[in-house]
Formats: sequence, C-alpha cells, structure tokens
Amino acid sequence: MTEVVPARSLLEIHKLTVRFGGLVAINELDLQIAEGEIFALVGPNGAGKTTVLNCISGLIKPAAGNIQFEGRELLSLPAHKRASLGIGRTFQQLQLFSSMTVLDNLLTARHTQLQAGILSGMLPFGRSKREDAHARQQAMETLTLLGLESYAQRRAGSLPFGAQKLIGVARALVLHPRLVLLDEPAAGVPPQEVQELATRLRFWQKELGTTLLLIEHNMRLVQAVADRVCVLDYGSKLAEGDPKTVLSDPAVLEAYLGRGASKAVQQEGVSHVEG
Amino acid sequence: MLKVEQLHVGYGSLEVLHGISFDVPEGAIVAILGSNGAGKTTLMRALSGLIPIKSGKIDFAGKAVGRLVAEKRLREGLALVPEGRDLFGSLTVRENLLMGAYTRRSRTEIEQDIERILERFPRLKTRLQAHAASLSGGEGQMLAIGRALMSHPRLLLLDEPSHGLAPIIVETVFEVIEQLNREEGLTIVLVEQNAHQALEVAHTAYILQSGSIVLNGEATTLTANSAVQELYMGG
Amino acid sequence: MTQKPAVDQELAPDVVAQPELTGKKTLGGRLASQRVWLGCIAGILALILLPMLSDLIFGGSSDFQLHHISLIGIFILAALAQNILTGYAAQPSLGNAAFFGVSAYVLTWLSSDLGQPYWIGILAAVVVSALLGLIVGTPALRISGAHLAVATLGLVTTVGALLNFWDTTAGRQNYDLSNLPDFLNDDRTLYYFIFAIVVCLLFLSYHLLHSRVGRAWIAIRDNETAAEAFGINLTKYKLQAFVISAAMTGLAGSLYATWATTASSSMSSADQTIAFLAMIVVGGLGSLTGSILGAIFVGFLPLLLGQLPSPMVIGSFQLQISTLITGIYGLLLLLVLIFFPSGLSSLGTQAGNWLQRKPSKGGTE
Amino acid sequence: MSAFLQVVIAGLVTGSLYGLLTLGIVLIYRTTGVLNFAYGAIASLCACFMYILLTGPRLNFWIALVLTLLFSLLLGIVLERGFARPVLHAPVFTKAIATLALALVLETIAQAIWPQLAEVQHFSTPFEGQALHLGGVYLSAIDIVILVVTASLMLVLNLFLMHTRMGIAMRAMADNIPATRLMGASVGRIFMLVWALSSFLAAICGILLAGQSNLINVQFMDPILLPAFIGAVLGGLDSLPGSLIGGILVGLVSNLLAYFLAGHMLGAVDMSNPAIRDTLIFVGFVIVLLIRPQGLRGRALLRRV
Repeated sequence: MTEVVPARSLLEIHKLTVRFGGLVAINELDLQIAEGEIFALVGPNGAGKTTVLNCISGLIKPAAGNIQFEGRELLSLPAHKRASLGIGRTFQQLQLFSSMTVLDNLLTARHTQLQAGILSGMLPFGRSKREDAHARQQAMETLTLLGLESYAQRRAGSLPFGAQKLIGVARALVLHPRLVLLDEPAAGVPPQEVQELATRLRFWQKELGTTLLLIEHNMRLVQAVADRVCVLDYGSKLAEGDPKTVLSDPAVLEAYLGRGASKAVQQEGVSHVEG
Repeated sequence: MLKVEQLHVGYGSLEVLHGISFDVPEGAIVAILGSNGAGKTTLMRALSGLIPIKSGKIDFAGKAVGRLVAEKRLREGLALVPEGRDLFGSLTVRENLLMGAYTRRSRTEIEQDIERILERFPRLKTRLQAHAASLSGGEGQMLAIGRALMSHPRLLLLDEPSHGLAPIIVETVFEVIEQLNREEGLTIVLVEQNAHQALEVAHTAYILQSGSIVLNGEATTLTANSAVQELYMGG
Repeated sequence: MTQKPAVDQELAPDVVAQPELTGKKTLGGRLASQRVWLGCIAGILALILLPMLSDLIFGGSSDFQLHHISLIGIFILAALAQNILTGYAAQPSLGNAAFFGVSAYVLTWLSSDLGQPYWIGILAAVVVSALLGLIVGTPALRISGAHLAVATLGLVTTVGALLNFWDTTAGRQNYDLSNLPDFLNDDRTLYYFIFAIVVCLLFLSYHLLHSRVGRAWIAIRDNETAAEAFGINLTKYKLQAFVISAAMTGLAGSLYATWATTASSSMSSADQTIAFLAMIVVGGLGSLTGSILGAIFVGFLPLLLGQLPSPMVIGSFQLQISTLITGIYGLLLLLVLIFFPSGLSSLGTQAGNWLQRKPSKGGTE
Repeated sequence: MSAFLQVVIAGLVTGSLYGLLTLGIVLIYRTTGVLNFAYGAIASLCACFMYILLTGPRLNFWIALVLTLLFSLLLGIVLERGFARPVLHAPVFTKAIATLALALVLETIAQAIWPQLAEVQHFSTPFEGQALHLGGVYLSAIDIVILVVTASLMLVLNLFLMHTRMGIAMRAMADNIPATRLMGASVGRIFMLVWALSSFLAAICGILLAGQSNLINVQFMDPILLPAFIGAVLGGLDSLPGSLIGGILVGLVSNLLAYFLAGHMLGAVDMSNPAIRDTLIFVGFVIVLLIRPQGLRGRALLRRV
C-alpha cells in the first residue's frame, strides 16, 4: 500500500471514537485530508461512514478524539458555527428545504454570511434587502456554474430526484466552502450517468478549489475521481491509499464480499482490470 | 414457487427498481446480491407488501399476490425477516415469538412450535423473559428468524441477515439458513451484500445493481466469477 | 458540466413557486409581483371604502356591522402571530391565548386602575407579552411534541384561572377599560385604527418572512438537521419566533380589550386557543394569505350565524346559537383537517393541479 | 392526624379518577399517536347518555350502566372509523388540534340533543348518601367503589395486555407498526379495539366522577382533563402503570395542597382558592418537565406495560 503523505492537511481527524449505547461505531479513527484533494471514504453497510461525516458537521458528538479544520479544533464548536468556517455538506437523503424555491435554498445556505436581524428584516429597504440582493446574485452565479439556473424559482420539493440531488450539491457549494462533505452522491444516479458525475466532481474541485470528502458505494465513481481512498470496516480503518491498490487489497475484498472471497478470487487467478 | 415479472417500485418520483424479474423454485435458496443502494431492501419490502408496487407481477404458489396487503401475504405463507430485524423491543422474547404466531389459533401447537424454535436457537432459551431490546445482534437475528418461522411460512424472505453482525456470528446465521432449507425444505430468498457467504448457501443467485438485475446464474459458477467482484468493486 | 436540465417542458406549472416567495429576477416573477402589488392596493382601497359601502347596505346599523368587521382585523393579527410560530417556525404551541388574555389585563389595569395613558398601556401590554413569550419559549425548546402541547394548553387554562381569580379577589363582575382616547370610542375610527395596524403588520411580516430570519424559520420547519448543518442557530430562531408571536398576540389582545372595552378571563381559555388554531389550520399553515382567510372565515361565522333565530328549533331539537357556533368551528376545523390538510389558501393551487393532472393520471394503477 | 389521613384518602380517590383517565389517554397515544384532547368530551358524552337513560326511560341503574358501556364501545368504534382513521397519517400536532375540534363537536352534539344538560343536573347512584366510618376516617361508598374499580380495572387491563393475543398485539403495535403487519395482524382492527377500549375506560371514569359529585352537565369533565394530562405526561406518556401513578400523584398533591393552603392568606391573596392550587401544580409540572423532559419515569426505565 503506497501511502500518499499530504503536503498540508485541511482536515485532521485524530483517534475519533463514537459509541451508540454499547456499540462502538467508530474506533480510534485517524484521517488526514489534504487541501484540494478528493478523498473517498468507503466500506460495507454499517461501517460507520456517515457517522464520520456527522461528527465533522457536528450532528453527532463523539465519545473521544479530536477533529481539526485548518488547525482549528472543531468539536468544541456547536454545529451551526461549523458551517461558517467553510464546511458544506450534502446528505444521503437530500434533506433539502423542500417548501422553498431552489434559490431560497441557496440563500438559506448562505445564512451565516448575512447579518440582518428581525428589525431590518421587516423593512422593505435597507441592510436586509441589500444583503439579500447580493446573496441572490451569488446564488445565481453558483446555479449558473452548475447549469441549474433554470430551476431557480422552482419549489425544491417538486423537482425530479436527479435535479434535487444537484440542488443539494449547489447548496453545499454556494458558500464557496473549503471542504465539502458528500454523502453518496451517486446513490440513485443511473449507471450511465455516473461517468458524468465524476466529471462534475473533478470540475468543482479544479474550478472552485474545493476539497471533497465523499462517501460512496459506487466503486466506479471512486476509481474515477478519488485521489485517495480509505476503507472503513466495523468503525476502523482497514486500508488507505490510492484507489487502484486499495480496492484490490484482499482484506478489502473480504470486507465487501465476505470471508474467503479473496481466496476464491485468487484461486481463479483473476486480476483486477481498470474499468 | 415465487415468480416475479417486470417489477417496478419507487417512492414518489424516484423509481428504485426498474423492472425486476426472477424465479424461485420450490425448496431452493435464491440469493439476491448487491451493494448498498442497489434496491435490495426496497425489493424485499415490495415482495412482502409493505410498500405498493408501481407495475409488474408477483405470483406466489400460482396466485397473484402483488396487490395484496402485507397481512394477507403473510397468511398466504410469505414471511419477511426485515433488515435491522424490527423486533418488538418492549416485548419479551417469548412475546415476540407469540406475535409471530398471530395468525394461528391452536395454543398447544403454538407452544410446541416455540419449543422447537428454542431447540434450534438454544441461546434464546435462556433469555425467554428478557426484553427483545436487550438482545445482542446475533440473538436478535435468531429471534427475528424464529419469529418469522412461527407463522409456518412456505417461503422465507431474509433481508440482509448478516447486517451489523460480527463475522463469526454471520457464519452461524448462514448455517441456520442452510439447515432450515435442508431439514425443513423451506424455500428461502436471501438478500445480501455479503456475497461470498450468500453464494455458499444459495442454489441460484441474481445480482442487483442500481435497481436492475445485471447478472444471474448458478451460485457455484458465480462464486468464482470475476464479474461479481467487478460489480462490487467497480473493476 | 454542459448538461442542462432538460425537464423544463415536462414540469407542470404547479411547481413554479408562488410569486410571493420569489425574487424579482424573471419576467414571470416581475409580472407576478406586480399582480401582488395590484392586489395589495385593491385590498387597501376596499378597506378604506368598506365603511361607505356598509352605510349603503346597512344604513343606520352600519356602525354595528363595522364594529364586527373590526374584530376580524384583530383576529388577523392573532392568526398571523400563531402562524409565524406554528406555521413557519413549526413550534407546536397551544399557548398563544395566554398572551391574548394577559395583555388585555395589563392594558386595562394600567389604564383603568392606575390611570395611565392608553398608549402607555398598549406599549406595556406588548412588552409584557413579549417577555412572557421569552419566559414560555425558553423551556418550550427543551420540551417536545406532545409534551409541549400539554404544557402550553396548561399554561392557557392556568393563566385564565389566575385572571379569573384576580377578578374575584378584586370583587368585580366586569373589568372595564375606561380612559380610551376619544376617537377609539367611535366605531368608524376604531375600524380605521385597527386596519391601519393590521395592514402595517402584514407589510412588516411579509418582509420579515422573506428575509434571512424568515428563511431560517422555514428551514427549521422543513428540515432541522439541514438547517443546523448550514449554520442556523436553532435555539435563537425558535426563541425569536416565540417572542415575536407573543408580542403580536399581545397587541391583538390589547386591541381586543379596546374593541370590547373590557378584559375577560375567558380570553385565555382552551376555546380561544382553538379559535386561533382554527384560523391558521383553516386558512393554511405557513401562509400569510392563509392567516387572513382563516381569520375572515372564523370571524364571519358568528356574523352569519347571528342572523339565525336563537334558540333555533329543528324538529325536536332546540339549539342555542352560541353553542352551535362553537360546534361549527369544531366541525369545520375537522373537515378541513381531513379533506384539505393544507388549508384554504392552497385550494386555488390544488384546483389548478387537479385540472392539469387529470389527463396524465390514466395508467398508474 | 385523622384529618390528614382523610386528605390522603381523598387524594387517592381523586388520583384514581385522574389515573383512570390517563390510562385511556396513554393507551391511545402509545398505539395510534393521537394525543386525545377529546377524551373528556367522550367521558362526558357517555355519562350524559347514562343520565338520560336514568331520567328519561327511568331505567334501573345497572341496566343503564350496561347499556352505557355498550354505547361507549360503539362510540369508540365510530370515532376510530370516522375520525382517527382519516387523520391517521397527519403529524402529531395536527392530530392533537383535530381532537380539540372533536371535543367541541361532541359537546355541541350532546347539548343539541339534550339541552337540559347545558345546566347542572343531579346524577343519582345507588351509593348516594352511604358511607363508612373507620376510626375517625370517613369513607363514602362511592369513594370505595372508585378505589375498587380503579384497582380491578388496572389488574384486568394488565392481564389483558400481558397475556392475550390481542393485548400483546397492541403492545407490539406501539413498538413497530410495519413489523406488526408483517406478523399478519390487521392494524385497522387493533386501532378500532384500542379506541373502543379507551372510550370504555372514559365512560367508566365519567360515570364514577358524576357519581362522586352527584352532579352532571355537558362540560363537567373539562376541569379534570388537564390534571389527567399532566398525570399522563408525568408518567412519561408511554406506560400504563406510569400514567396511573402520574394521575394518582397529581390527585394526591392537589388534595394535600388544598389541605395545607386552606385558610392561609398571602397579603390580600386567598391561598385556598383553587386557581392558586392549580397554578402551583402547573408550575411544579413544568419544573419536573424541565428536569426530566421524558417524564418522571423515563422511557428507558419502563418497558413493561
């Protein structure tokens, strides 16, 4: 396994441990994610991948360990403060603000960038309206960048699933975050569109300079975009490194296909072919 | 025994299964494999009647059951062991088993069946009066299977029996599955991510990817098939 | 990155957001917002002209009718307040009637007993209500769902009992509000006064609900998890909703005391709570128009039923109309909950959807 | 001392009545998710029905009782079909509002068909005027009936829920509705049974309360609904013994407060007024709720029904 040592870590997770009742969901996990890379977190069902994301965005409180973002300790911050540091995310179940328009979804994501309170919000002029106009313009720019501008005035909940998925991404990107957490971006995406999704992810990373941490089950996508992969199994790191090496690791195959799987494969002498 | 044709299932505007067809002969173990998000649980929920199907046919023992509600399908002999087990946590182990026998009347027969199930799963015997919520993962899976058996099903649907279990317990669960099939002639449909283990007990297998069946065949030929691995690992 | 969403043509017009929710970027949006403006101006004109119209229809008794219509204005305020709390910020509180009652007593006490000017009384009533809202809202954040419903309903009946207790202790039958500024003794000026306030608050609320604060409330309602992940401080915004709603209900309560020239402990009762909830549920949760429609609906009911003879005799049944009104509130509320769960304000859109969907429905089952 | 004992016994009796009400409230809430604010109206409708049977056709008390209980079962079934089922999938809050509306409708119906019950009427029972003196403690016959009925109902209900097929299914449904369907149980039928059972309990409670005070009108249950709900929430809204204990606790505290506050004045304020007592109970309730948001006996503690 070739370990690519990142030049400068944007996110550092150190000995992270999460327990649910008596169950250890994450066990002393260490991760370093470098600025500007696409990092994939994979593993079989129940391996604890979403739990890691929830710890980073503050929806779950870990039992032990620490998480540093640009050298700043995250765990002591409440969830709502972390967004303003430049961490955006998408959700597996989308979790859009479904009764709002797409544009308002993006404006809401920019909540921390705005300051207007109740009093100025009540007035038809002044700070609130100025801020909103500016934010609206920036939101439109993000939508245009992602080719979604025609959806701006539509109600998010009424859009087709595929479009909602992209809106979820737009909402995560509108703040120009340093780090975006993507929870299974390929889930529910038809197989023929996975390649296109890969192209998009690369584009955001290059064009916006965003670091991406993604959880994914679709290995085609992982192989196509990830700079590095970490495999989780039962809450612990099973393997880490470049996708090609890691995904043909016998231990990883066992985690996915069950015990004895790698043996069977090796006996047949099948080698891994790049798709 | 179970014949599924062109099954389409979805939630709202999202279609999850795009026309699934497969056959389960009487007395067989059929495995349906796929990674997370392939639509395995949706398939099981649709087969058991927990969610409605959009179109397609489900024939069970010569009868069209695709439009029946879950309660009726159980009475036809189609029992599901749901993903995550769905035990009645505040009920005792014994009460969970009694719930499994809800459709049956004879008290003596039910008691006999409970005895038989406790013989098959001796771990449960010691925990009979414990609340199901306090069981370990392995015990819970045994109880979930035992509870489903209490209705005398003709076909057992198992949704990810290995989910969340330690490897050593996964092996025990699969042994039980094999025994049920061998000793009692129970037809079993098994949905799994753990492909290797499932292929070891199954007779035939189907591979589900993104809501479609992309590969099927005899379990023995699929075991060593690099295609399985490719599908999982992206090849 | 070149793939353009190719679904525009397939989408039925119902997915186009309500004009009031959107900005003014597109042509459609601009037209829609012009329609909204025209509607507003027409509404205000109608309100100004209504007294004259009422003269034409009712002649001598027109002031009496106007007096009733003013009550609807007060209801609109209360409905708006309940809607901000429950329809927008999604706090299932049944406690607004408590602020309604307390503010009426504060105003009456200051004005009648202490001889303070009316305006000081109104101001104090609103401030006290806002403070009460803060006191109630803080624990409400820790209590959820069914428990909150029980606790807030308990608040309403407890406050009602205490106000009643005060009345008994002070040995008074009615707590009359004296000391009103002269112009408020006139039904016509009272009407203008109340509706000026209503229009003002509707205007301010409209902007607030479309500002950063309003978006935060809606975000909390739609998806708390996501709202938190995008930096919305749940505690702060829920509490703000409580305070604003309480202050507004307080204003409505003191206006009610002005309107009735008396404060009564029945203002803080379960029935009053139901009336507020009926307005927003019948009108539509999370909709400004809904608050107005709901208040008109609930407010007009007694007016319409008041035309019926009381007691009314149907066969062997004899009905007190006052009883009937309560029962009809209940029945309508039930029917709306069952058949139009999103309220009257959505009826227009629903009708549209139904017409458009019908042809394509064919082969689904 | 005997005066104090008298207060405790009175508290237990009141508490039993509250406890009976909370049983029905919790039964419905746990299994169907409806926070039933119409529960008092249901109880009062049944008691009024019995009053009419007693005064109109002048039926024998026991025959009227049986007929009323049959009526209550029917009422429960009608309410489940006509009310609970249509709002089944609505959020908890919407359902709670719907029950408030239902209460208004039921009260209006009662007043419309029995206008004489808009006023307070005399409700007579065979126990009226009978009492027991036990060494300085006075126990009226109806109080004894209330204690005995509550205890035996609790016992029977517990046996039913613990040992019968339907009882176990009800508890299973409170845990997990889809899994209950997978066992072949018809959820609709269980819902119906729950509503029938809980209005049966409501009827008994209404009759006992009317029997205790010998007074009845359409709204006579209104004042005791809130204490009953407070008891239910204190009991955690999820276990029957918990709620019974919560109800008894509220009744006891209420009577003890009345005892201790009697004759006290705080400045010009008469502390013995019921409003003061109810306020103190409410404030205590809120404080308990803040310290233990899940109720006195938490979910974690109490799994058994």
